[in-house]
Amino acid sequence: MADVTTTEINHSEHAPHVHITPMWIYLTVFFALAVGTVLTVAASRFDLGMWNTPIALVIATIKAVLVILFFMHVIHSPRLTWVVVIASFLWLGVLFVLMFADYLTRAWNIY
Amino acid sequence: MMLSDFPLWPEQASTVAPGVDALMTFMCIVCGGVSVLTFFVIFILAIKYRRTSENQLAQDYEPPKALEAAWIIIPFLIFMFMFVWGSWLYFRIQRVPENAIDIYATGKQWMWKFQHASGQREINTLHVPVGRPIRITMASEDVIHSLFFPAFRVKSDVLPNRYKTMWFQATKTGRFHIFCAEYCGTQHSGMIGWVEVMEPVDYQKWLAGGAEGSLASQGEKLFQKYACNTCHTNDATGRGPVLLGLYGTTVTLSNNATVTADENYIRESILNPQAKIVKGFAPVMPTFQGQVSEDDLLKLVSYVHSLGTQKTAVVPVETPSSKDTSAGSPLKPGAGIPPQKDKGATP
Amino acid sequence: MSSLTLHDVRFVEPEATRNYITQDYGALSWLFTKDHKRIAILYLISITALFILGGFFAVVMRIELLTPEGDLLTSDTYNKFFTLHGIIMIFFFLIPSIPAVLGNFLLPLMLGAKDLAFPKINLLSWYLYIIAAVMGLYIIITGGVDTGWTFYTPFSTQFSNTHVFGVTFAAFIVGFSSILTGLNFLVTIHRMRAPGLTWFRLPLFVWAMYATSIVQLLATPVLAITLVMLMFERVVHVGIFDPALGGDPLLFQHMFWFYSHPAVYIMILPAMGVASEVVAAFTRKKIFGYQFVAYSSLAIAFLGFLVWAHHMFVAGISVYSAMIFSFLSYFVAVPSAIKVFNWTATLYRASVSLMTPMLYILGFIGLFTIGGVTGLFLAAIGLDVHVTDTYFVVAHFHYVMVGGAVMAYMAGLHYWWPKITGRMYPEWWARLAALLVFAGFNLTFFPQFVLGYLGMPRRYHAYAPEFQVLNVMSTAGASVLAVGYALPLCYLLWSLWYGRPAGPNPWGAVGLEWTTASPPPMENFHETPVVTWDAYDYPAMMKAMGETQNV
Amino acid sequence: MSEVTLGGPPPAPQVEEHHEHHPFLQHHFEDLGQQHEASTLGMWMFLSTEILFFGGVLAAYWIYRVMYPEAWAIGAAQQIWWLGAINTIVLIISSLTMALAVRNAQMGRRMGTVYMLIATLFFGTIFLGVKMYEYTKHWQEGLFPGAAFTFQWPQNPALVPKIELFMTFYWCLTGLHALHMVIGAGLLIWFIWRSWKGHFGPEYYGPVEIMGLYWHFVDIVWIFLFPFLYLIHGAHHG
Ligand code: HEA
Ligand code: HEA
Ligand code: HEC
Ligand code: CUA
Ligand SMILES: [Cu+2]
Repeated sequence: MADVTTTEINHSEHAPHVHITPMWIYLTVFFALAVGTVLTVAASRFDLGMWNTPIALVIATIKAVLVILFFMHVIHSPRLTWVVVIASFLWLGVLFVLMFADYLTRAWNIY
Repeated sequence: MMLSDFPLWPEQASTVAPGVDALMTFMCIVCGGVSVLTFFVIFILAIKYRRTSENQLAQDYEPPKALEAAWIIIPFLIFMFMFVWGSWLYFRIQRVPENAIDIYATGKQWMWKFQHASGQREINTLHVPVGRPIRITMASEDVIHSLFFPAFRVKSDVLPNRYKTMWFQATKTGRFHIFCAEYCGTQHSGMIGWVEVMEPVDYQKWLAGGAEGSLASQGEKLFQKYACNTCHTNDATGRGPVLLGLYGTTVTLSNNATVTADENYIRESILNPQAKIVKGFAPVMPTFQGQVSEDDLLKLVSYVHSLGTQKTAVVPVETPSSKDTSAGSPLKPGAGIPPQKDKGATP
Repeated sequence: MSSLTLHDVRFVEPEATRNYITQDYGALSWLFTKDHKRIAILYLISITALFILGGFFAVVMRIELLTPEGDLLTSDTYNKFFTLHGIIMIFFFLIPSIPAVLGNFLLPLMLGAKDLAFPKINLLSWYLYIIAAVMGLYIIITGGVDTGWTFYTPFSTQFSNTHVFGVTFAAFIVGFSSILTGLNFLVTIHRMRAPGLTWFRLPLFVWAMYATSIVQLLATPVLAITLVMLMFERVVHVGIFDPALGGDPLLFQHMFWFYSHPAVYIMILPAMGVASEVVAAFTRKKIFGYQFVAYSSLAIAFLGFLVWAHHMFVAGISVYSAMIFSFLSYFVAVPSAIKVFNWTATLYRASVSLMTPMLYILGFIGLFTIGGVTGLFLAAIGLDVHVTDTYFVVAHFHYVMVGGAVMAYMAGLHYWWPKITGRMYPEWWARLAALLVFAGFNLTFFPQFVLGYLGMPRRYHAYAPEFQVLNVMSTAGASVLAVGYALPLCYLLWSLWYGRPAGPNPWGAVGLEWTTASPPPMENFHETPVVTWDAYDYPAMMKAMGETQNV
Repeated sequence: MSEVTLGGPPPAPQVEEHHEHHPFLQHHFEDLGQQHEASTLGMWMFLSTEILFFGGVLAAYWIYRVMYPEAWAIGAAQQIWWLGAINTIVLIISSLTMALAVRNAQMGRRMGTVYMLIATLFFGTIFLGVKMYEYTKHWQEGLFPGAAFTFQWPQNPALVPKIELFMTFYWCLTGLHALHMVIGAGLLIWFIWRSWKGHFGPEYYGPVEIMGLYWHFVDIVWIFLFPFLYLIHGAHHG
C-alpha cells in the first residue's frame, strides 16, 4: 500500500493544506494545450502513413497529462491520488490489451 | 429404477472423448484428493482442539512460516500442469485433420439444419460415418446457438454472420444426442436432435438414398419426388409456407380462423389444399388427390411431422440481414470479423 | 495479564441507554437516516425480501425440473424464471449482501469511526437500490424478461420481445448503488481509521472489503456503459453488437464479462473476510499468516480482472487468447488457495468452538473449496469445451455463490446478530438450520456436477429422460434447502423480542466492534478509541479491554 | 460527489473561528483537513469510475476502428473539423477559468471566484451551443443512426452500415460527454451562488476544487474525442 503510515490518520493540521499554484503555470499550461490542439489539427492534414494515429494519440495524451498534473493539482497531491489516477488508466489498459489480444489473433492459424 | 436410467459417466464415442475423460479423471483425483485431505485436516483439528472450557484461550504457538511458501508453490505447479494439459487437449480438439469430410450446419430458432456435401439435407438429425473425421462448418441465421455432441465431448457456439468450424471422429455406431447449449430463446431446450453414426458403407448407401430409412426419411424422398420442396423451402423464399416446425402449432387461416396443425390437417392440406388457406399465401398449391397413394401420404405426413415442433409463427421471422448491404447474405463469410480460418465452401 | 480471564473482556462498557435503534422513532427517522447502522438495517430488510423472491423462482424451477417434460410452466415462463432468478440473486441479493449489510454496519465500528465518510451518499445508494428493485418488481409483474442474466446479444437486442430495456436499466441503476458503496468504503478505510489503527492492524474483514470495493469501483462502470450501449441498440436499432450491421456479438460478451467475472469476486471476497473474522473468534487465535491473507485479497481483486474471457472459450475467441485467459485463470486460484490453507492452519492448537457461525464457516470452507476446484476444471480449456453451458457450470457457481458466499453471509449474520440487535438467537435451532442448509445444499447441487458431465445443458426447460433421477435428487435437496433457509427467518425474527440480551461481547471475541455496546450507540463509541494492539491479538486486546473496564 | 457541500447547518460566514466549529465541518469528521482529504479522494475515485465508463465505449470504438478503418475515415470526414477545433479551444479556456476559480477560492478572493465560475459557465454554454448546431446539422443530413440514417455513400454502398456504426459511436460518445457538460453547468450555477454567498475560503475550498476536478475531467474526455471523431486520416475522403 502506498500509505501504511500512521501519520496520515493523526492529522497535525486542522485545516486542509493549501498549495497555491502560481499564475504563470496555469497560463503556460493553457498555452501548451492550445498549441497541442493546433498541432493535432495540423498533423491530421498531412498523410503520414501509419503515423497519423499514433501522433494524434501522443499529443492527446500529453495534453491530458498536463491537465491532470497542473489543472487538477495532482503534482502537489498525496501519493494516494497518484495511485488512484494511475490505477484507473492501468485498469483501462487491461481492458484494451486483453480485448485486442483476442481480436488481433483471431485470424491466426492453429498449429 | 434401473441402473441404466442412472448413468454417471457419458458414453464415449469419439476419438477425443477418452482424452477429455482422462483429464477429467485426473482433475477429479487431484482436486478431490486435495479437497478431501483439507476437509480431513479441518475435521481432525476441529475435534482435537475443541474448546473444553468457556475461557480457554488458544495455545501460544504458530506453525512455521515455511508452510506458507509450500502451499503457494505446490498448488501453483499443479495448476500449471492442469493448464498445460487443458491447452494441449484444446488444441487437439481445435486442429482439424486434413482428410476431414465436410458437413455444413445452420442453427436457427429452433432447429439444426445439416447439409452433406453431396447435397443431402436433414433437420435435427445428422448421419455420419464411423471412423472418419468430420468437419462441421456452421453459422446461425439469427441468434447465437451452440452445437453440442456430449458423446463426442465437443461443442461450439454458432454465430450469426460468421463461420465457425468444429470437428470430431466418431468411434462407434449408434444414436447420440445433439443439444443446443447456448440459450437462444423460447424453444432452446427443444433445439435438440440425434446424430446417427453409421458404418461407412451404410453411410454411403444413405447418401445415395438407397438405405431403407424410417417412414419420415422415405417421406423426405417423396417430398422431393413430388417437388413439394420447390415451394416449401427451408427459408421464407418459397411460394408455400415453411413447414419446419409446423407440426403442433396453431395456424391462422385466411379467414382468420385458427386450426391446430395435426396429422389430419396436414393430410387435408396435401389432398385438398384449397380447403384451408394459410393466411398470407395465395391458394396456388395444386391438389395431390389421386396422385399420392395412402402409403406415400403417410410417409409425407410423418415427414412433415418429423420436421418438429420448433416454430412458433407460421410466417418465419425475417433474418436481421435486410440492412446489411455489404454482406448481402447474412452468411457471407468474412463479413464483419475475420474468420478463424478460411474454410472455403458455403452451405 | 495472565490474571485476566475472558470474563473481564465480556463487559467493556456499560449498556447505553440510547442506541441507534432507540434513538429516534417513526418510519421517517429510518427512511431519512444517515446513520450507517440504520442504513445497514434498511439493506438487510430489502435484500432479504429479494432473496426470498429469487428463491421462489428457484424453487418453482426445481419443481418444473422434476420431470423431463416441460409440464408445469411454459417454455417462456421457465426462461423468464431462470433469468429473474439469476438477476435478482446476483444484482439484488448477493452483490449487496455482505458489503451493504454487514460492511455498512461494521466498517465504521471496526475502524473506530463515527460513520462512513459520506453518509448521504450511503443513503443515496440505498435509494438507488430501491428504485432499481421497484423497477424490477414492476417488470416482473408486467411480464418479465427472458434473456438469461447474461443478456447475450443479438438475442437481447433483436429477438427478445420482453422487457429487456427496463431490466437492463434497473441493473444499470443498481450498479451505481454498488459503485457508491465501494467508493464510500474505500475513502472511509483510507481516511477514517482510529488513531493507531495501521494497515496491518486492520481486521481481515476490512481488508476484504477494501479489495471488494476496488473491484466495485473499477469494474461496475464498464457494465454500466455496456448496458447503455445495449439499451441504445435496442431502442434506436443501431448495430453496435449486431452482426448484420457490422457489429460483433462477442464484443458484448467481452465487455459484459469484464465486469461480471470480477463481480464474482465482489461476491466471494467479503465472504472470505467474514470467514477470517469468524475463524479467529471461534478459535481465539490470530489468523495464521495474517499478511498473506490480507494481500491475497488484493491479489484476487487485481488478478480477477485478467481472466474474464474464460467464459467465452467456445464462443469464438481466438484460440491463443483462450490460452492466455486459461493461464491467467489459474493465477487467481493461488491466492484463494492461500486463504483456505491459512484458515485450516489457524485451527492448529487453537480453542475451537463449534457454535453456529463457526459451523457455517466450516461449511463455507468446504463448499467453497469444492466450488473453487471445479472452477479449475472449467479453466482447463479442453475440458471446458465439454462442460461449458451445462449443469456442471451451474453446480460450480452455486457451490461458490450459495455454498460459499451465502453460507458466509449466514455465518456473519449470526455472528454479528447480537451486535446488531442486542439479542442472542436460539443456538440449537440455529445449529439445526445450519446442518439442514449444508445437507440440502449438497443434495441439490452435487448431482448437478454429474448431470453436467453427462451433458445436460443449462437453461433447459425440458430434458432427456435419462437425466431424471439426478434431477429428482436435486429437487429434493432444494426443498430441504428451502426449509433450512426458512428456519433462520423465523427464529431470528423471534429473537428480536424473546432473545436473551447479548451484552457487548457475547463471544469473548476481540475487535473494536466488540468494545462498544450492543446495539451500538448513535455515534458508535463514546470516545474515539486509540488502538495499540494488532488484530486478533487476544492477550494484548484482553489487557486493553480489561483496563478500560477498570477505569 | 459534492457530499461535503451538501451538509451542515445554514451558513454563518465569519472570518476566524476554531476549526471544530466551522459551519461546514460534518459531525463524523475530526477536522476540516480530514474532511477535505476524504472528499477529494472520493472525487478522484468517482473519476476512476468515469474513466472506465468512457473507456468502455472507447474500447468498443477502437475495436471497430481497427476493423473498419475506411468507414471510420469517411465518418470522421462528415464532421466539420473546425467546429470541433473551436470547441476544443473553448473547452480549454473554460478549464483555465475553472482552475483560476479554484485558485481564487484558495486565496479567499470571493468575487474572483464568482467571476471565474461565471466565465467557465459561459464557455461551457458556448461549447454546448456549437454542439447543438452540429447535432441539428447531422440530424438533417441523415447522420443519426437507426431508422433516421439516410446517408449514402455511392462510392461503396457496402460501407454504409459501417459508417452508421461510426456515427453510433459519435453520438454515444459526444452525447455522454454533452450530458456531463450539462450536469457540470448545473453544478456551476449552484457553485456561483454559493461562492457569491461567501461559503468558500482558504480553509474551506474543497467543494470548488472538486467541482474543478469534475470539469477538468470532462475537458480531458473531449481532448481525446476531438481527434478520435473529427480527425481520422484516411486516403478515401470523398
Ligand atoms: C462467487 C462466485 C465465483 C467464484 C469465487 C468463482 C471462482 C472461480 N471460477 Fe467461476 N463462475 C461463477 C462464479 C464464481 N466463480 C459464475 C456465476 C459462473 C457462471 C456464469 C454464467 O455463465 O452464468 C462461473 C463460471 C466459471 C467459468 C466459465 C464456465 C463456462 O461457462 O464454461 C470458469 C472457467 O474458467 C470459472 C472458473 C473459476 C475459477 C478458476 C475460479 C477460482 O477463483 C477459484 C479458486 C479457488 C480454489 C481453486 C479453491 C481453493 C483452493 C484450494 C483449496 C487449493 C487446492 C487445490 C489444488 C491444489 C488442486 N468459473
Ligand atoms: C446468489 C446467487 C444465487 C443463489 C443464492 C441461488 C440459489 C438457488 N438456485 Fe440458482 N442461479 C443463479 C444464482 C443463484 N442461485 C444464477 C446466476 C443462475 C443462472 C441464471 C441464468 O442462467 O441466467 C442460476 C440458475 C439456477 C438453476 C439453473 C436453471 C437453468 O439453467 O435452467 C437452478 C436449477 O436448479 C438453480 C437453483 C437454485 C436453487 C434451488 C437455489 C436455492 O439455494 C435457493 C434457496 C432459497 C430459497 C428457497 C428462498 C428462501 C427460503 C425461504 C424464505 C423459505 C420459504 C420458501 C419456500 C418454501 C419456497 N439456479
Ligand atoms: C405450387 C406450390 C406448392 C406445391 C408444389 C406444394 N405446396 Fe403445399 N402449400 C403451398 C401453398 C401456397 C400453401 C399455403 C396455402 C394453403 O394453405 O393452401 C401450402 C400449404 C401446405 C401445407 C399447410 C401449411 C401450413 O403452414 O399450415 C402443407 C402441410 C403442405 N402445403 C404440404 C405440401 C406437400 C406435402 C406437398 C407435396 C406433396 C406440397 N405441399 C406441394 C404451395 C405448394
Ligand atoms: Cu439454439 Cu439454444
Ligand atoms: Cu469467471
